[in-house]
Amino acid sequence: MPFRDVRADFPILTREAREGGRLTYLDSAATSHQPADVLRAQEEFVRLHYGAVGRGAHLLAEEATEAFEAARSAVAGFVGAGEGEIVWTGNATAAINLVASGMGAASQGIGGSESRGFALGAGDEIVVTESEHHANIIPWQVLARRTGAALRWIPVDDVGHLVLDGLDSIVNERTKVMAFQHASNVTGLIHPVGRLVDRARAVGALTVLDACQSVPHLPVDFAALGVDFAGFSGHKMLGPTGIGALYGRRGLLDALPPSVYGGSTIKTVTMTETTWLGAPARFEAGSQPVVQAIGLAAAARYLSALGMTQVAAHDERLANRLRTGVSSIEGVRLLGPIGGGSDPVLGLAAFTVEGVHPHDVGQVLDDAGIAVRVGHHCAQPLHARLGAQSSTRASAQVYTSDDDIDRLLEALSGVRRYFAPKGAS
Amino acid sequence: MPFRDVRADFPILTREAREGGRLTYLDSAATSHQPADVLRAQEEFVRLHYGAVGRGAHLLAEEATEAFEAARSAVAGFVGAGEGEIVWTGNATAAINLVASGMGAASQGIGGSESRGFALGAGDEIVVTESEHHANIIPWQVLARRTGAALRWIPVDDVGHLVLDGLDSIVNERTKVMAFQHASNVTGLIHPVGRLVDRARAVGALTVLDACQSVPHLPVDFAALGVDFAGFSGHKMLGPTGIGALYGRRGLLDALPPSVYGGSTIKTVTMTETTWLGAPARFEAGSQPVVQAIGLAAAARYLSALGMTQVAAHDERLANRLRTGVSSIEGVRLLGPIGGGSDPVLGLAAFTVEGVHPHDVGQVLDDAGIAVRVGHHCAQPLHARLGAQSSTRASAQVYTSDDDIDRLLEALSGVRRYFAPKGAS
Amino acid sequence: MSGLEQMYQQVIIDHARERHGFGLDSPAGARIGESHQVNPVCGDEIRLRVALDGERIAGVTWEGHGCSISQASVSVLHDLIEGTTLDEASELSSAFRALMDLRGDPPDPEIDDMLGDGSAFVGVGRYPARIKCALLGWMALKDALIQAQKETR
Amino acid sequence: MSGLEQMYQQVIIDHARERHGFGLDSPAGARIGESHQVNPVCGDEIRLRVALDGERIAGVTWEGHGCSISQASVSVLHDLIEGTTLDEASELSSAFRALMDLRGDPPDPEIDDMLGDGSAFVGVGRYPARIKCALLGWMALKDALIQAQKETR
Ligand SMILES: Cc1ncc(COP(=O)(O)O)c(C=O)c1O
Ligand SMILES: Cc1ncc(COP(=O)(O)O)c(C=O)c1O
Repeated sequence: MPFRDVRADFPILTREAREGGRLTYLDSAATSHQPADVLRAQEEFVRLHYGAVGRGAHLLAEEATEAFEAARSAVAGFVGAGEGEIVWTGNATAAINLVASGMGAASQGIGGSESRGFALGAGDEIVVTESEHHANIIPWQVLARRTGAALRWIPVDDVGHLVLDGLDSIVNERTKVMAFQHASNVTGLIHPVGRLVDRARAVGALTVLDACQSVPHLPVDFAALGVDFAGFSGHKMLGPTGIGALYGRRGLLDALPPSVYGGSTIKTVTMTETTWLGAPARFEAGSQPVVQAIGLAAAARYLSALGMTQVAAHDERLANRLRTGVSSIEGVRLLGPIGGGSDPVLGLAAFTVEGVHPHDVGQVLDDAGIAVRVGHHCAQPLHARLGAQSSTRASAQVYTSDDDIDRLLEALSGVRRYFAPKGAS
Repeated sequence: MPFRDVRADFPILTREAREGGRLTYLDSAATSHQPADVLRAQEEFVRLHYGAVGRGAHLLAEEATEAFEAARSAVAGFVGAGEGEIVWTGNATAAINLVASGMGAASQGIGGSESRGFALGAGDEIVVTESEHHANIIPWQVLARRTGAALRWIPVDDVGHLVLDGLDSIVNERTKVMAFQHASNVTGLIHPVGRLVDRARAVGALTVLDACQSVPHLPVDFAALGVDFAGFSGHKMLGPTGIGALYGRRGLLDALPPSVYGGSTIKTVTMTETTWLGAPARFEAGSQPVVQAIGLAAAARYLSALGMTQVAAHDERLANRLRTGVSSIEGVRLLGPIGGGSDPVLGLAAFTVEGVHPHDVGQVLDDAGIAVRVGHHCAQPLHARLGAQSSTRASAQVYTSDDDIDRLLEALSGVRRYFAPKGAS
Repeated sequence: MSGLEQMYQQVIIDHARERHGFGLDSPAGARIGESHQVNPVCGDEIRLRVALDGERIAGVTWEGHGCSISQASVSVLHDLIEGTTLDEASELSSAFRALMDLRGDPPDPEIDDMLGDGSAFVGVGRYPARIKCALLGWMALKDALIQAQKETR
Repeated sequence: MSGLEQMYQQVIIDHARERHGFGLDSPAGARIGESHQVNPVCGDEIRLRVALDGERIAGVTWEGHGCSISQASVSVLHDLIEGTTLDEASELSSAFRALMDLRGDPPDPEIDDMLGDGSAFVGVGRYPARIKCALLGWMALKDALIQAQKETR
């Protein structure tokens, strides 16, 4: 164990599974649970310090504003962002959309001359990868449609690795923006961000990183990675639902036009004309997820206290146990490589079971108290590329133990037998 | 009292004010506090039933999904909405933006032929009022800019009432959408929704209601009001931060194109093509504010238990005490009419004090333990129209008592003296 | 019997394997209606075709892929619906939906009789997330019948 | 002394009323720089103009409206900055900002001396929401000086 057994910090893990007995929660890549500390931080704030942020001259408004901005600094520090580089959003999806729709707005002249650098038109290209979550595909499809730009993508090989041979032709002088994930929520693969950023920089393209799966498990420093924008979600990193964040390099964020409009974003408004504030205010229209920001900061503090290097080591160890175990069960196919070492992967495993539909696999596991996710995990193109229509996925977090993995492996070994013709067993 | 003294239900109200003593919270129109019941509902859900909604086959995912959809039904019931007519958003601002940007998307051909009814172009008109919150002005300014449509508005008179004499010329056959507030967060005026809806219907224009200030204080039934869309926020109605909702008539919501794109909104995705689900799913991209939905439903239940008719009566009574009191203090100008009876108003009062800037007014009140809001309350055009650059605002909620109002009135009476030249006092 | 055993009764596993009515067919002379339904969570799809001969549903055939519950459910649907009148089909459809709402409790003997193999799906009612799977074919049926009735012969 | 009394010291209330330097002026021959700053919460605005004569700030004039803290702060700024060199202005500016960070604690005697009437703003530091008001003019000064230095004579 790289750190103490933290299971006791998570109240929900002590509840019973469906048929009684221990709950084995292996659905953390979908959403993670909150430790008691994070719950307490929110509750205490609501009970003692809550008020409108950024506006009031009264005591509660003042305390709430200070706590809210301190939360922003804490989260910024956690991901290597500076002042004014973190915008609160509802989730990672909203963060990525904010960039894409901001570029769409710029392309329609909104944001004026300072936003011109974000405008796209016919002849321009947008690049994504075939491994992306829908949240990092559809916004770019729509942006392409809005602007006449072409959407291109970096393909994936049979195993799930990005094919980088053709990178220089896919990412070229016409490329205006390149959006890609840090790590896959299906194969678990941690992609070579540096290589992609270097190429984007060489051609002057903006980079947008989907860091939804990496921030919860790895030490992440956006400034060091050199990306221009990045998005992540609170609910996957032991934080509350209803909050995520967009990282953006300061100069860029101040010029990107907003695409949601309302209070607290403006300098002046007349019936015909509005002038906007700089970032992050210009993007945070209306009342903010204040309590959730406090909670997300508490989650970042909790993870920092464990140490992200230790968290990553824990994840890597579980990845190995899980992926080796899954791939050695007969009739079970692991999506992606076993990985490890120079082929880094997250602590998750998506797999298919010969002759048994993922829904049915999930149900049998649930009956054994094991919570996994079934479906295409919002990555239909990747599943299609890997020749699976959907899959079952087990995924770990800091509270996951070897024992959890072993329970999964044992139950999974029995799944095919369960659905085999009864005479044959 | 139309209902028992509920102050004890709100933990924060027992904390001390800045210089000690009782906290008089009169900033509820900015944001309201959560009763212990609402906190408990969220906490219990997180501790026992949290999981990914709408996707998993495991026990927690199942329980979370059921609770999440039950919360949607509860909130729908609270505002007279039917199944599939409530979309979760981050706040009221996001709800209004979702309609405006959906129309912008439709105008660019996104959403295909079924969305054509939402498209705008040159020659079309958008109508708002001069009384609106920025959240119901700027999205329409931008939509006008995106589509070439013209933005028009219903003016306000010296007192703050909408001037409806010219309604038939302002809202005409060219009008495609008309957005207006149910009640003003500055004058407190409750506008004649029926009259506006009738005119919009007569010319076939869509209606979008900003119900942010009405839902917390009045019995509201969107179906009965006959509006097409409406937005409101959780944090103003005793619910959590980070959640709001868009109401939309079912047939309309299914045809409005989404403007935020990602997981859980789609039927199928390939690298080049996406097909969307119907409402509400098509608008709820990515992981949702699940815990906040549970909390908002609990807030709706809390208000329903008090009875919205009783809540409205309480608000009306406080409105009278507050507005009569404020307007009778020398050198203090109430924005809007005293109101009451056939000139209905909310339980709030925005005012200016002769010779003293609102910030300074707010500070003196804060020193007396009274929390009010200062500024333009995100309604610069209305303030400009009323000849005030900004104002101080006191606003009530169910936990506000006569005593709170009286404390404000007393402290307010002393404000001018405080800033008078010392020799003169 | 655990919840799991109640859900995966042998008759369901058998139907999922045998898939009665699998393979689209369009008999000449009948009014044809077709529907394509997708379960967005897993991408499971069903394309179901009905052939209407007057008021009678002369044929129900289908294609697609999905979990054992969705596959077995269409297979049973085929057996139940083929040869019934529109009214009977609507009654069966309602009965099946009602079965899902029982959360695993046994249905009235009358309903039990009426649904035949369909009654085996009673256990699905205990798993709200799977009800969608069991209803996928029935949603397709409803839609396909609407399409067929729009057809002029 | 309550927090409120510490903030609204008589010297502040007086400056807010007297508004030294009010009324924009552009002396001939100087390099002129101007800045417009808005407090988005209340819409308070300040337009501040500096006239640079070589390294010396020959004039600081302004217009605008706002709360007593913001008005008094520009008035004091005018008195402190007019006639100083760019370096001295930068030092005064830093000292004033540092004063805000003290959360109401008294500044070093040296700083106290240097800021003169400006030291009266020490009480503002206890009210984070009001620090913005006190700094509005100083932000305008910084920006206006940048503009002025861009001017070729
Ligand atoms: C009338 C009105 N509309 C819209 C809003 C915006 O609400 P929110 O900030 O919760 O999005 C507010 C509150 O600030 C309001 O008072
Ligand atoms: C790789 C990846 N990107 C984006 C998302 C979207 O995150 P959210 O649903 O929190 O917006 C997810 C999670 O579902 C993910 O795994």
